[in-house]
Amino acid sequence: MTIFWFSLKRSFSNTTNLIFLTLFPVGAIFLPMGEVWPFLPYGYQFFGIIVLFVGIRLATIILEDRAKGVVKRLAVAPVTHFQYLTQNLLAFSIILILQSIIVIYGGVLYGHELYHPEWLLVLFISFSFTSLAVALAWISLYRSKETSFLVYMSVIFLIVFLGGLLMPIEAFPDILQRIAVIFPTYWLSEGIVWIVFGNDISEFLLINGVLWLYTIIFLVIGSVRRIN
Amino acid sequence: MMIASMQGVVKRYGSNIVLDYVDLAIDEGEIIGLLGPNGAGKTTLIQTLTGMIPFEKGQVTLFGDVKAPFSNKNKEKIGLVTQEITIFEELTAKENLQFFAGVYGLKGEEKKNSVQEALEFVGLSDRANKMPKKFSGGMKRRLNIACALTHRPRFIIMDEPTVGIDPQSRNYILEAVKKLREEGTTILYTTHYMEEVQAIASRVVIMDQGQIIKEGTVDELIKTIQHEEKVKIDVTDAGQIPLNKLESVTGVKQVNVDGNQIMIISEANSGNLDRILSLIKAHAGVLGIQADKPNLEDVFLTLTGKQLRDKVGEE
Amino acid sequence: MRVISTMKFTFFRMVREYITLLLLLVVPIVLLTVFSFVLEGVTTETGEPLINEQNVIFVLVFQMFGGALAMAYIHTDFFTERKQRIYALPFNQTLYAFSIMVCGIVYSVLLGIVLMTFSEFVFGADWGNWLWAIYIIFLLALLSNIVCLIFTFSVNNFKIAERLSEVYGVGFVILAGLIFPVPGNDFFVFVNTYVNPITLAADAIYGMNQSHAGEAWFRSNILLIASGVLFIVMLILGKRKIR
Amino acid sequence: MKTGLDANFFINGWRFLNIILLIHLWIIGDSNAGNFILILLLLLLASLRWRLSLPAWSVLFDLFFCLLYIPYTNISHYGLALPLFELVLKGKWLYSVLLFLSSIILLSSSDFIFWHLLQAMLFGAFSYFTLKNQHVQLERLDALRKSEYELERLKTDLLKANQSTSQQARLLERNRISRQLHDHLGHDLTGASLAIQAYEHMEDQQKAEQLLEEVKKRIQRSTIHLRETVHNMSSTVMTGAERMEEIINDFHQFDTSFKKYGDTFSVPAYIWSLLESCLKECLTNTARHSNATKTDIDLQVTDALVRLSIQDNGTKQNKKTQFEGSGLRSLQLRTRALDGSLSISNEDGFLVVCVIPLQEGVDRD
Repeated sequence: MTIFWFSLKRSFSNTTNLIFLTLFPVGAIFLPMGEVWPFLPYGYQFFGIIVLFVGIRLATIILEDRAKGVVKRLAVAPVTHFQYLTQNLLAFSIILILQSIIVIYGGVLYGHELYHPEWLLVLFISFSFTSLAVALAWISLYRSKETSFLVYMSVIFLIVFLGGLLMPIEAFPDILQRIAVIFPTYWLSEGIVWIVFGNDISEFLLINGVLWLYTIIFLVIGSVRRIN
Repeated sequence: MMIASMQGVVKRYGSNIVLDYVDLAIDEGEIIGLLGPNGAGKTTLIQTLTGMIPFEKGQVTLFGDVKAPFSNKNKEKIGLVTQEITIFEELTAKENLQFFAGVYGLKGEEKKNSVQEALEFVGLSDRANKMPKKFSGGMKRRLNIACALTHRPRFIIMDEPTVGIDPQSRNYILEAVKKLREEGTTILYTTHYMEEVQAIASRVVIMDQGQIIKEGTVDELIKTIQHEEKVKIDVTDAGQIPLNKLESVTGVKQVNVDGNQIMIISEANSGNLDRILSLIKAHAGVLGIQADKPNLEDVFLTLTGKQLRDKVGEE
Repeated sequence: MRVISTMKFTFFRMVREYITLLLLLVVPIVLLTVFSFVLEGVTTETGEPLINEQNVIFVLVFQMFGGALAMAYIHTDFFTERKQRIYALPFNQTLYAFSIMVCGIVYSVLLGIVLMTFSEFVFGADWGNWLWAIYIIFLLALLSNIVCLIFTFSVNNFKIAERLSEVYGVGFVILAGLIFPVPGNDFFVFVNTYVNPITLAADAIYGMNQSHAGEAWFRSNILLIASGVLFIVMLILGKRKIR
Repeated sequence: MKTGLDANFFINGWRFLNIILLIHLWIIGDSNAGNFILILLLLLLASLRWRLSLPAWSVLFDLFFCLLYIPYTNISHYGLALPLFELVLKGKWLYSVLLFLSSIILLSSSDFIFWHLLQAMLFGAFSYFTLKNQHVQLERLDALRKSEYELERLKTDLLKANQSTSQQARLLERNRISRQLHDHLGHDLTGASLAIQAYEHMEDQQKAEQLLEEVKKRIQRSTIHLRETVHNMSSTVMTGAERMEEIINDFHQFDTSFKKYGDTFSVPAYIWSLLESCLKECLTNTARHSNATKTDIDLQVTDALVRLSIQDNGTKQNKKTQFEGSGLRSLQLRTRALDGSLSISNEDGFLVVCVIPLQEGVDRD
């Protein structure tokens, strides 16, 4: 479990990361409520964006290991690549889960109307894993930390927008409404709509199931070991 | 005892053959200097030998284990010092070592001691709790080496451990390697610095174009390949000396003048120094004579016509 | 003028930063396309197409980040190892720093013009008087460059200066209510009417379009005066850092 | 590292293109969110196949998912192309044909699906054979090189045997020469030398004259004998360094300079033949493929080795024409058979260095 503990330590040792990991989620709690849309306070509607950002920030630790050649060392050490990945991902997911808990619990304390906070937490945790997996797959394409981060920011904006987190999906032209389903963010916004209006639990489970399916697909794609 | 061996190993990237039926055997206690120009396949050899990358054909044996050479049990006995500085900048020196000790399965008291020992070994005990960000290049290199030592490996592979550092740190590292040798550790060492290999290697393996083209001890290699002698003569007034006469002395291949120093290259064993000196003395005073012994650099040049050094400039 | 001969190369350096080109040109074009696609046919209360407004705001938003390039160059040329080389050169260092800033502004404005042309001809956004629009884009680029350089000169850690410049851009984007509506209280109204460069610039362009020339000049002059004041601040701060 | 385009690139490309096709169909078709899950499941299997090599029976999963969705959406009909492709790719002809026929017959699908499935099978078969050929080809190349190396070893042994034979022959020849010299010259010269000694002590003038005449005759005879012996022994063909010089002088396409150092006579004949072909190869190579105007040839012989270096001043040439099109590779093997090395570099002009060690004490005594 050495890799796990050190991964936690490294995630917190950098100031920018600290801001991303603590200030942003806390700030999200205090964002106001929208008038007609979204149905949850802005902070909760946009929490998915923060999760995506945090996901890439954390995943760049793996990219850094690769760029610096630490993976070479680990390839020679008595640990498998699978152990390395799982321990890192475990550390990252714990951070993301803690964040989700803080945001939900803080919101409840603050007095936001969150309808089903417990289900919202489940949804956020599912999406956290999806975000990690997407980030992992994303960094497997890059060698430079800066480039991968900057380009990912633009991509985040697009998928968040097209997935219907920034604007109600009903306002989109028909074809874009259909295309939106392809993005994992669509399922997050669907999940949020369910939290507010839904009552059939199987629908919610389906939404989470899809998020998990995405997680597994992107994990498979991102799990490649690259030495050079 | 045989520590590691490769038999007929073939490695291909696409249609490029990087290792072409390579045979290599490393015995316990040996220090092997692996030399070769850029793209000779040195790094690939190391990567296949440690199981980092798969290979197409052949067999690798580690610690006599033919069936599963890359099992965790065997990996625990290997230490790799990478060419790049592969340490965590955001962790202190000590934490870096703890990380690798932990990955190698050390625990509790044993871990603490071995980390301490590794720090002392590379002379970083007084900086144990400092961030490597603030370290000089040489100190980073030393930490880079220490990270491969915490688990006390029997076989250490060093891929260019002294690239781009100050002479002092380099000496420190060389001394450390010598210490390791005395403890009976087997070492595979790649570098461009011939002096280093000459100073520490018990055997030299020269690679070119994916094949091992020559191996032997430093002395053996130099002896077999020696084909010219270099003499530098400091004189009072080089301008007075008739160079064409010098060039026509039997055995002389080349005469160069640099200021008041004359460099003469002649065939091996030509025994013409007397004649050269008397010729020079007739025209100018001789201040000093210096005969350059051939070194591994010359061996390399003789074998391949390529300089080993030009790679350093690129880095 | 020896410094002038270097400007060509500073400009080359900027043009060849593909990642900046990607972020400041390709990404806005993609986003503009997506937005225009989504908002096709949607109109504001006054009956004007919403894309008009959106496109103008978009191009202006990206000008807010235009200072990053000059900032990075001043940093590498004056605060890293390269510093010694630059100081050893027989030219006026202050002027050289100034030339980098000018290049940054010109480059940023050029990108802005490309985006403007793109949105006008491809999506039919109405920019009104082009010269006026370019003047406003220039003011925004100027301000962004000055602010970024102030950060560079006043904060020792360049990483933090970079983050601050991002806060400047993103912060005003949020204040302008572009991501989510901001509360309509006096404070926010004041900020968005007199302080926020994005809304100032956007209002200046709309004002000219709707022939409220006085209003438009007033907004643009706020930007100009702010740039002037901050320029003096920048000079004072810069004097301490650059000989 | 340069990597040729791999067949696997196209196979994975086909897989993901198919997923994109399904997504496209889904968007223009029913676009029911539930049916999208089928596409995700198929995507999962495709990415698993991209990263790991799954066994053939894993197509059961694809099949199962597609069958599951058949009542709901006709995307699953198109989705059948994926398991079909994988089956053919693994060479399971029977199953694939069964799957193809059953899906055509049972699903009574459109013509378009028929052609889609057919192309999946065709591309699968194509990939199967490509991969197989690629594998066979590489195996063959490896085997070829291996046997080459074994041949080399054999050749080295043969050469060693050859060497000792030539050594024997040389000793015999030397014996013959010494005997011949002894027989023909020794007798006369000894006689002459004795006669001269006697002549010094001779007092009788006439006898002395006679003796001197005798000496003269004997020396004349031995001179003739010597000339005859030498003439009989020396070969008429040029060898060694002379031969190399001749080759070089025959070349007029560009300037050449030839320098030799050391005792070229100590190099045995079998090495000369290699050096000669190396020289010829390089010169023709330069003449044919390079824009060089000058070639420097440098031959050095020391106690321990022979080193031939050939350097031209051509600007960088096309690597292909050099390494693959030339006989240098075979020369490299031949040098290695002699325990030597031949290295090629084209960083600064074209440079070939051939080094062959001389066995001490065997060839020179």
